[in-house]
Amino acid sequence: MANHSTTQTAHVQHHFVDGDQQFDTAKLGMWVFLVNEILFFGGLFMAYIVYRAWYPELFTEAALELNTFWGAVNTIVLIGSSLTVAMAIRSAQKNQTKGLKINLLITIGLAIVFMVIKGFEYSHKFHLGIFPGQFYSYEGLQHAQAPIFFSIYYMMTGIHALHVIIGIGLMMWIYVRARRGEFGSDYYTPVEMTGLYWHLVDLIWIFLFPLLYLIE
Amino acid sequence: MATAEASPSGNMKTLQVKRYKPSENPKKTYLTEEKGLWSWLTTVDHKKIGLMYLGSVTFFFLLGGALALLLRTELLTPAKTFIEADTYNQFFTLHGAIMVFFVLVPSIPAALGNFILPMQLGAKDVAFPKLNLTSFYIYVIGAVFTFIALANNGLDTGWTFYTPYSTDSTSSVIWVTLGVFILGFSSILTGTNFIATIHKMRAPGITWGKLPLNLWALYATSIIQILATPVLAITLLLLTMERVLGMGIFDASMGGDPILFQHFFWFYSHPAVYIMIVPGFGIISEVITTFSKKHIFGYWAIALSSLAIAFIGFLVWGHHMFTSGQSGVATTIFSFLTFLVGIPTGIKILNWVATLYKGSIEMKTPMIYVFIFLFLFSIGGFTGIMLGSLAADIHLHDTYYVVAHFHYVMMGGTLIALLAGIHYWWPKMTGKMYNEFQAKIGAALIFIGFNMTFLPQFIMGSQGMPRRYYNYIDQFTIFHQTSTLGSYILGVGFLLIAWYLFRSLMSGEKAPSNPWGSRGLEWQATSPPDLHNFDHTPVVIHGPYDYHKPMEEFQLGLANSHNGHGHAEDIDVEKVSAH
Amino acid sequence: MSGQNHEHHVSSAGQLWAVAAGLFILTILTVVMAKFVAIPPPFDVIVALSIALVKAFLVAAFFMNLYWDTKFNAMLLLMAVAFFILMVSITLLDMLYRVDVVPSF
Amino acid sequence: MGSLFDFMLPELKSPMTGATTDALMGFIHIVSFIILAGVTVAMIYFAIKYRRRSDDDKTPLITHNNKLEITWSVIPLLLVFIVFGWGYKGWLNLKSVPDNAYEIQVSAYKWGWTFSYENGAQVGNEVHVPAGQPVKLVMRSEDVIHSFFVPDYRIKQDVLPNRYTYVWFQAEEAGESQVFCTEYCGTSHSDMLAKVIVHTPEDFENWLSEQSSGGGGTPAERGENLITLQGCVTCHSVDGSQKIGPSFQGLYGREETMSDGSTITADENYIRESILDPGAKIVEGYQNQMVSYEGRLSDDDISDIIEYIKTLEE
Repeated sequence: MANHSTTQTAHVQHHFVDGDQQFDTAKLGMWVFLVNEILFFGGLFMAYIVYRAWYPELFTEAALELNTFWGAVNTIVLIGSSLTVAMAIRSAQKNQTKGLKINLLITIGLAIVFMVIKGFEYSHKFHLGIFPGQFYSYEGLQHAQAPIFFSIYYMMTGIHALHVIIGIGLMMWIYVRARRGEFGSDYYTPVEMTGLYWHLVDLIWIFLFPLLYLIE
Repeated sequence: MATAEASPSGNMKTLQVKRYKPSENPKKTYLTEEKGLWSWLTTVDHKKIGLMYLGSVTFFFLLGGALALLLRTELLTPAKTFIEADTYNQFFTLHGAIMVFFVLVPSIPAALGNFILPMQLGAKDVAFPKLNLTSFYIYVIGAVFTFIALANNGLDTGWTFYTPYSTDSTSSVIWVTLGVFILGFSSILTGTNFIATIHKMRAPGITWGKLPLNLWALYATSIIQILATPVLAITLLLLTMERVLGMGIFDASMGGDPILFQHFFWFYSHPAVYIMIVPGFGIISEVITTFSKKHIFGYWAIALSSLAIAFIGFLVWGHHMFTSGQSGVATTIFSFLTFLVGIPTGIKILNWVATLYKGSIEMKTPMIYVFIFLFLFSIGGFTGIMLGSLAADIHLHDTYYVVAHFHYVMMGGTLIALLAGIHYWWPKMTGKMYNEFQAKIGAALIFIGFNMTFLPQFIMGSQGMPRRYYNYIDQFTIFHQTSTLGSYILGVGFLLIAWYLFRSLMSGEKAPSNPWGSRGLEWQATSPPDLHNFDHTPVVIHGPYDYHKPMEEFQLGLANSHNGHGHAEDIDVEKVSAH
Repeated sequence: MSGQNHEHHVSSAGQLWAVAAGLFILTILTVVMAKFVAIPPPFDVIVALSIALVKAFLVAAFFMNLYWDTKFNAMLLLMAVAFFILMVSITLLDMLYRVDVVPSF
Repeated sequence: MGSLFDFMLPELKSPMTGATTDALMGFIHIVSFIILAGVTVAMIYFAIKYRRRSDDDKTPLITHNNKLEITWSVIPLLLVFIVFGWGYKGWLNLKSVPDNAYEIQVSAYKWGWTFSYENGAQVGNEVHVPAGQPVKLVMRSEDVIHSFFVPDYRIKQDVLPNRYTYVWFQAEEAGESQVFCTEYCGTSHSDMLAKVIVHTPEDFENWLSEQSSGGGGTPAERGENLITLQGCVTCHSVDGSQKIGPSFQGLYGREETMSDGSTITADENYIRESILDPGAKIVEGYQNQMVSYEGRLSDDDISDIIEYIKTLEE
């Protein structure tokens, strides 16, 4: 709004007064976007809750097919990556470009570990014939509605995994920009926004893990 | 720093302000500063993006409208008039899907809202201009997907995609659901952008109590957009997966439930109705005050009722499902809550009528549309009460009564409000005036054609004529024929509007900066506005409806805030207290 | 506009590590509770979800900085959760009560 | 006024189900018309009385009036409460089937209706009913969702593929009424019509006995065959004796306590569910040892079995 400002610097876009306004606006926008994400996953949670209420014994039996150990490992991995993202933001705030880059790399690494474990879980299930919906052909669990549970399982974890992949992409982009030295204590908005996104991905998993793997 | 002190949330601050009178017919405007197709396609200017949306919405409206005329022509006679049943089913599906997803949802917020919102805030642009352009291209990609479906088997499920019909249908359901899925992100991003903009980009002095009602309406709309649209996205994704993988969640034979789909769908699609109508309310508030030259009656009642509608609108979706076999408990609660949403709507109507009292009313075209709106939308509202009451809805559900009801609300409401808005802001957007006489003829044709089309539908609906019928029994012939005739008049009306607006664009008289004498902030910019809207930072001392105060007190800006390409006439310097 | 929080909160490394440690412990706790402690239903669900809620609070408040941020952002998060609960609970009113009970009027 | 409503609504032929609807619609129409006329007249009156006389017109500053706001919030609120209560009452009546209702099974498919009678008679797209007696239609769909609508009776109910829904009506005089399908179901949706043909009770009895009973006897007879053929009787007795599963005798309409403590009245939907998904609801004191009969029994078979179970009274 004001067209003049003494604190104008390169990263402040023309329609903002100063960097603070830009940062606050971006953060608000990001939170509004996260509200979307929550309701987007909310739809899946609703399908979960409805069918769990309808077929409770199915969910008990089917949860046994999921590997709690690897689920728990993945939870730890994701929480660890949340920690490193938070550390990355802290590094940026303190002008420590090296720390920022290292933390980003660890985060990307942990995210990839998460995806690899997820991949093993999926391929194990595919091997058994646990496919979603009408392709379900597993002999070990012959509940009439078993395909519904695994449809919900694959949708929830699949869309979550898609978010992890998008997160990896974002983090690589941030890393490249960090290498160019674009971030520092006066400007780290994209780091913070990516961090918020990544924490949300973690947040969703925190609920997915007990609901899918633990309840029996 | 003056800018920091000018925080609207701050306490009383003394600002250095100057009087800036907008210059008439400026040479450099957002339309002339950058030229050529490429400058439009790559622009991040909210005004150009708004106009691109307006263009796309108009295109889709003409497409959807043409489909409607074809449908009405087919219904001239029972059985086949000129198209087959399958074609007819595809046409009404596309008419519905195009009008809802491609016209009504983006019409006011994305087209007019994009243009007007930053100007009413005194901002240079929306909070995230690049995101704004991205939303437009997402809209385009969504449209492309839908066109692929059109070229490839079409779509015959009805715009509601009810399972299990949509999972069995042989038409290209997946292309359309993906198209609408993508489109949803456009809507989400626009909503996100507007909320951030309204919160963080207000010019010095614009407190929440001085926010134009148009922005309160857009704010309420944005809240619905961000809360409801993601659920549509997941619904359509689940439906797509149901078709691809046979997921079973909505499939009765696998233990799923088709009614659950309806819950998913209406959780978005009922609030979506308010995404369509609430921004219309905003336009009505702006136009009615300008042309009565009078302070709005019940500012807070109107502002807060928008938010109330947005909230209660989330709790009533089950009234689309009274006959579906949902549980009696749910039916009862949904019916009760449905009536509650009628109250804030009624409050708005009565406040607008009260605004007219002792005003100085000038019946220019936008004002005529406001009167048409108040009449048609009231009918839409009352028939909504009818449909909300359980016993009556059992009889009327899925008949032409419902069709007439939502056309009175969506067309008589949203579209008439959009026309009011287009005529109201046309001089600001284009810098040209339109032919007032032709515009009034156009409004009259629309009013007559509309009522002739849809009033008979109320009667045949309560006589029992079901909707989505290709064939009908003979007793309904006379109603259908009247309705078809009315739709032709309506079509002529829209063509006339297109014609004189096109003429205005080509050779219209040059518009003054404030042709209607409005106190709104957007009218303190030049017509058409500068690339950055204002050549100074506007300072707002009075509310947007303070018609009892002289115009000069609305033409203020921060002293020394030229942005280089401004050319305001400095009149004098005052010291003003802003809070 | 701006002006409320010129100083962005910078968490100390110790704080972040403490939060993460808490999250790790809670993860192990929830697995132990589910796998090795026999809790009768429905309390197993309640325990698992309570632990998940505590973890979610830790992430949102400290990793996502809501604890130090403007209250409006926290309100947005709560609003999302509230609307999710509304959506589910109203849908359940149908899904769980399908057998028509006809109360007297 | 009365003739106006006759113009709006078709002649009411089932006052037991439609009288409330008609009265309510009349009430809403009148009240709406009065308010609409008031608003419109006020608008036009203001537009003329306060038309702009010069560009320098001064308007008074009237910002709000809380008393007025409360008035025009509370009065409509009371009105809509009346409308809600009235509509709810009418709807409860539509949902409460009289005990002596004559039952007909309805099967909807793309694009037609089949009506089955207790004696095995099956009729397509024509439902014959006796006058002066409540008739209950128990409906299911073979494919997608359909909806059964008779404007003359003011009744409508969606017909679903996964459970039974029902409507009832009572036609008072012999005659005909139109049935529409009102849930969009594809190409010939608009031709998915049927007629309700109302006979005097004597004519109805004659008509019914004239109908040759369908293949293999009445639905109940076919059901009796089926439960022997499918081996149901190995676990479920028909004479009330205790076997692996609950006895069929007196099952229909019985209140059963489930293993999770809830109680359920055994109706069509419950029996159908127990056949297709035996584990869904287990009666207290029994184990889930039954396999699903999905794919082994057609929907018609299940309806026949239910009909047979209904005949097994205690």
